[in-house]
Amino acid sequence: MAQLTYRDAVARGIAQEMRRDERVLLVGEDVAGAGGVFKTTVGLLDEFGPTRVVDTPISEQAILGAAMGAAMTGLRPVAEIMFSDFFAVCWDIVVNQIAKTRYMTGGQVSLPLVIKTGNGGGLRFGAQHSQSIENWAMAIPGLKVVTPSTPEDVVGLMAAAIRDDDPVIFCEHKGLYASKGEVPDGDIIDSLGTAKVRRPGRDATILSLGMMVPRALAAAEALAARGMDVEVIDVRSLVPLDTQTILGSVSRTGRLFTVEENPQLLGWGAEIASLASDECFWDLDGPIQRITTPHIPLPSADSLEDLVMPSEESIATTIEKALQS
Amino acid sequence: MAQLTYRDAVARGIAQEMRRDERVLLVGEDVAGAGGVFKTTVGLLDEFGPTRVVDTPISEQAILGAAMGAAMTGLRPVAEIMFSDFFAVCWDIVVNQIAKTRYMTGGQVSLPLVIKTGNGGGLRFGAQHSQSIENWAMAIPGLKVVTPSTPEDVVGLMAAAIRDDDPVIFCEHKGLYASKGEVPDGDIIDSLGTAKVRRPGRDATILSLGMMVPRALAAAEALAARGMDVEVIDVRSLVPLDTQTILGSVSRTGRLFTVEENPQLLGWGAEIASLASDECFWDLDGPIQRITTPHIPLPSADSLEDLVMPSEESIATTIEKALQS
Amino acid sequence: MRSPLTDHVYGQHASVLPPQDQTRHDGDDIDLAVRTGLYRSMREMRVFEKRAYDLFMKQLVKGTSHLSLGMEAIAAGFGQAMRRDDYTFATYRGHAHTLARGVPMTPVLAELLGRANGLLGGKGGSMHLTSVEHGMMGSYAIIGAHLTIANGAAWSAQYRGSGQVAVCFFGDGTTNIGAFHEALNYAAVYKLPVVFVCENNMYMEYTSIFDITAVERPAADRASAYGLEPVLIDGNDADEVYLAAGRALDRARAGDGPSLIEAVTYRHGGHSRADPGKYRPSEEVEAWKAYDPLDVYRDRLIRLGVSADELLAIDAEVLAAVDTATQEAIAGDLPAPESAFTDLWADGGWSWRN
Amino acid sequence: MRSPLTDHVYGQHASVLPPQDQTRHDGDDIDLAVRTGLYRSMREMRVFEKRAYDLFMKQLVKGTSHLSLGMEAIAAGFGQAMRRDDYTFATYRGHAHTLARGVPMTPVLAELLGRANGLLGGKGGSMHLTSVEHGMMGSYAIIGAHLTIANGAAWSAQYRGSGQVAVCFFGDGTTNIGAFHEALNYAAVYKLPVVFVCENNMYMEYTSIFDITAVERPAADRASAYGLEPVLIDGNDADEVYLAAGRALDRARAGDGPSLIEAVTYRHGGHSRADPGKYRPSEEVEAWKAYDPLDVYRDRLIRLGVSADELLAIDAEVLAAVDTATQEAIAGDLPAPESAFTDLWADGGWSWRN
Ligand SMILES: Cc1ncc(C[n+]2csc(CCOP(=O)(O)OP(=O)(O)O)c2C)c(N)n1
Ligand SMILES: Cc1ncc(C[n+]2csc(CCOP(=O)(O)OP(=O)(O)O)c2C)c(N)n1
Ligand SMILES: [Mg+2]
Ligand SMILES: [Mg+2]
Repeated sequence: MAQLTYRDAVARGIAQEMRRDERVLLVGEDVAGAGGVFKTTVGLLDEFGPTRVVDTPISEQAILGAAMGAAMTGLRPVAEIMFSDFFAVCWDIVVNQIAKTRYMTGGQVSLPLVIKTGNGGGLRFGAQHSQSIENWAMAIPGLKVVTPSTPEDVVGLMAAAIRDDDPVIFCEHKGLYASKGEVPDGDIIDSLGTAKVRRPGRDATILSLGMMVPRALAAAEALAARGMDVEVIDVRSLVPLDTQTILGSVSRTGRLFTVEENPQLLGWGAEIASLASDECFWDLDGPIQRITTPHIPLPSADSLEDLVMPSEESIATTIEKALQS
Repeated sequence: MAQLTYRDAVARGIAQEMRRDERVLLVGEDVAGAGGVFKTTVGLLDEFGPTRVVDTPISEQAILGAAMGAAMTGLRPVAEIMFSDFFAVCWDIVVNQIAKTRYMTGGQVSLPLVIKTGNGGGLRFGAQHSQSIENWAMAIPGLKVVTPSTPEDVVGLMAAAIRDDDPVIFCEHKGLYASKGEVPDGDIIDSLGTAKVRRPGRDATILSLGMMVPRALAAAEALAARGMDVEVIDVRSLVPLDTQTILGSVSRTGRLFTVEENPQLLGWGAEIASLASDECFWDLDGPIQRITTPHIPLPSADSLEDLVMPSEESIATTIEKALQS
Repeated sequence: MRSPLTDHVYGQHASVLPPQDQTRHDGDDIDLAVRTGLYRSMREMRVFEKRAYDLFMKQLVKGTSHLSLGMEAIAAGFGQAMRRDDYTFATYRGHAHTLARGVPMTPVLAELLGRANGLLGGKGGSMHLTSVEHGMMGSYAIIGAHLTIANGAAWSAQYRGSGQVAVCFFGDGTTNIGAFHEALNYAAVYKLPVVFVCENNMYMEYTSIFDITAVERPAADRASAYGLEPVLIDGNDADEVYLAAGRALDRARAGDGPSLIEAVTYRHGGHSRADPGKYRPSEEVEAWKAYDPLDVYRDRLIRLGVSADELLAIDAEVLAAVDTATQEAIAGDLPAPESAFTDLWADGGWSWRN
Repeated sequence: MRSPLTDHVYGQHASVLPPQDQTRHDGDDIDLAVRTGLYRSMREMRVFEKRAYDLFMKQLVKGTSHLSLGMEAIAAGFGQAMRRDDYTFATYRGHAHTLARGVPMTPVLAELLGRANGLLGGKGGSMHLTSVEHGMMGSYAIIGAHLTIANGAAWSAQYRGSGQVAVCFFGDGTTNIGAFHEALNYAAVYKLPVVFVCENNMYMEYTSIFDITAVERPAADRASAYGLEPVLIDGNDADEVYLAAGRALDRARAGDGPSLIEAVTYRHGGHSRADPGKYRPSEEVEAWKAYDPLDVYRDRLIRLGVSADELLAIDAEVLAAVDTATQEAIAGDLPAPESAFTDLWADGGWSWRN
């Protein structure tokens, strides 16, 4: 058991799988020599050498195309898209090629690949380097999408993603890279498609993801001090979605709140809200409420960025108001 | 008053505005000499000449970048992305540049531009040429998004989009191009952000968009014959969203169904369902149900494509079952 | 009228005419067996696609479809030169490239008809023909993407040391999209065993390539931007293609990196099913129809001593094969409804939830 | 060690050293007033950016930031050569280009500090500096996009017949992304009045451009792919830049279309705030620091008879201006909370519903 940063956990998860399986390669901008601009791939070049850890030109389409072609022909590449915002320059390869090819070819082509990416806000990087794009990927049939919130989950979900025979979008939250947590020794293999109850509770269900998980937990503690016992679920995996854990909780508590970092319209919570309003309708005791960034780009100034993203306070206040009305 | 096809209505709407305002230009692949691959821009080259109607290389990023730069500097371009699936090759220009620039620059930059595109399925074009991508755009703050369902709306919404000082994604449904409708003579100027009740009803609200509108209407007629009086709303504009019309209807009828052509996860209906489950919670008499294409890419074979898209029958059956349970 | 070598003045698109001398390659050192193979292969493509066109007219082929009538020499030349385990990456205009790899006609035609016995079970259609077991790694319908994907297959071959080469076909219009540039640079940097083949038929959909491209030769004039030699070949002469293919494949297999070949050709028909192709000057169309790769090749074989009977026998065999495929395709069942819900994921299913 | 003209062997990245002779441009026909203007402009950039760096260290500048210390001659040379109403398109490394257009220092620095008196009211930050009234049409943080957007401004100028030119700055690493290729071809096809300026500082973020590019000169070696002349200049000599800028701007204004200029330079520091820049050989860094564009230029002005006092006076004025800007920026209020909800739409608001 060791204390590890979220950032180091990324490299550990990849190294664990590269040691086991020489078909696993890593490719991306500055991932080799520099160990990644977020230092999430430090040490991999040294351990696995330049044929398995490859620095590339600034050519996101070429990077993901290379990952796809390699996956089609027997390898299991991990590709990095440095900031998730840059998916926009290679979205075709992701949504039209990688996501659809197995289906379109009647199952002839396997695409065991992982695209890891630095996602999310809070670092004052401005509107083009701070987006939470899980929802972009969730909307596309054929992509699996995970967002870990702890170092242990990073290792285990990375391993699960690499071992999975389908393409996985692996969203690392930039705002969590410096965070630390206990990580057990030895290999860790988690499962895609599983949510985790981080804090059990009876009065309401809060769904959260990525950097919103610690905020939701802190809000839950604040609410507990005010007599409200809320359950906090770390959704972790948007596709596959653990509807059993999620909707089971909603049915038990009768109230659903989502805490989403993304701009409101069509954040992941919209889908879960719509599911709950269908499948848990008779169990609901009150409106479903989503706590999101308003539907605006993220401003760069620290004071403004903090203002618009869901915070411990805004989460607690919204839920308290809702539960008491 | 004349019968016009949806396809001809596109050219008419653009021509109406090009006549009025010489800052309006049209640019895209095969839009000039060929009149568009879907024949939606026939006659414009002849009337307005090659400096205002421009054929381009296959360079979607360059096309939209040109539109953006022109809009920033005093023009009002209309750009075509031939199939909406191709947004994936130029998504950066749309979501990171066009959508965010006014906000990021503190309002210094205006982007009065329209991106028109052939959207949707039903033509057996397969998974890479049949997508309904309204939800991709709706998720991005800074984009307006409209999808007309009738020739008259095409003309009026095109005019409104061109006159609007913000970027508008104008989704033309490929499956409706050949459809006909009465269109009044003279200039037509509609309003963005307005839904239309296509058929009033008391028992439930059906929201539909694009090619799903005629199907929802047909289903409503079938349901009427079976004693169920459902209201059919043509959402038309996803951003801005006419929540007054939509949620007002839901509050009145107590039941909400969406009919969406897109794959399920994070289709536009998810957002509206989540809004209704919050704001109309106490008015709802039963679960909110979404009728969508399942979360799969569209298959190309006619029999399979017909099977997976919402049809008059599947809509009517789902609603009947829900209302009677 | 001008040859591919004259300068282009933008906005003044003039016709490019085919070469005059059809005997140039008579003396090339190519086995006669290979040569009859080339002929047979082109014949298959031709008859198959004409049949597909007829079936369109009868509304049996659904959706869209893009024929390469007139462009067969490129697919055939590469098909004969490639190793069995090499990889092909093609576009929506991929019927010929699929047949060139030995994929049987029935499943290809059945796919066009949307039948259960289609190559992709009816889920891909004409624009996505793929047969992994034949090295046919897919037909891609969004311009540019597959150049980057071909790189990936080449990277994999390089890493595995398999000696395989990825061959990627695309059109003239494709040279102006960003992915082309990224793919070429990427391939050159890592010396990937990939051959990029630009089938320059001088039109994107309905627009002349000369009107929307900054250079005269859309691929060859870009080669130096990637440190590559320009290679411009006659794409209507199967022998010229076959030899150029061999050189590029050898180079790739030797570890010397990618090639970019521009093969000048012409499509006899419109861009796709919907297009009568009227935007092209009729004398241009006529000149190129007169330089039909099948005629060029038939005449050469005759000059080289192959008997007319032997060629007629091939023609008859091909026709019979296409007839059989037609019957089998038409007799195919519609896909089972459940098949719409298979093979999104590796577990065979489509479920996104538990 | 090699000069920009020697060949590169991939995987063996060697240092590129600056030219030796600093007197080459002494005799150029440039007004002394322009020359002192060039000096002043570079000095402003230098002192401003050093101050920004100090404020980082004091945690007053938030987020990230990319300095162009060592690269000032390019921004200054173009800034002096451009017409008042020409358009600048820059990258996240855009402080110098913003100042070059006459944008006052206070709002620029205040923007870096996230203050209400910032150029963008605190909503854009260091990577998005924009001042439309000064022709500074934006700083763009996603590689490649702004080349296509600059085309649009040039298209608009061409259509309006305004005689304006769009000048677009970007780095060496940017030449490998797809948008570069699309933008260059597009500009050439329509003969747009746009000047593309590659600031080749020989590194993308932390990777040498030589290791991931198929040609030796990332921009100049690509010019012919767009029918353009290769233009390779010394980006550390403000006179060379100024003259090259003038030629390209004239060409664009004359209707002769785009230019692609590769200006070789070097950044003194790391890629961004987070980067100590340790991946570069120290002798390379030292050699380039010794070829500092400010020193080069100061020495030249002295040789041309400008007195040391005059230069010191400029230095003092610049320092005073930076000091004032620092005070004003630090004194700036935090943005009003409501301002987060303004200017998404042309109506000034952000509402997506009624
Ligand atoms: C990104 C993208 N843009 C546009 C299209 C529409 N489109 C399909 S084929 C085609 C023309 C391609 O021309 P070329 O590369 O010369 O190939 P050809 O069809 O002549 O074989 C176009 C524009 C597309 N499929 N993908
Ligand atoms: C599409 C995209 N990919 C990657 C990045 C991350 N990134 C920011 S700057 C940079 C290096 C750019 O190098 P160059 O073009 O040489 O400009 P320089 O920073 O040297 O001025 C990279 C890779 C980005 N911003 N956008
Ligand atoms: Mg072509
Ligand atoms: Mg650089």
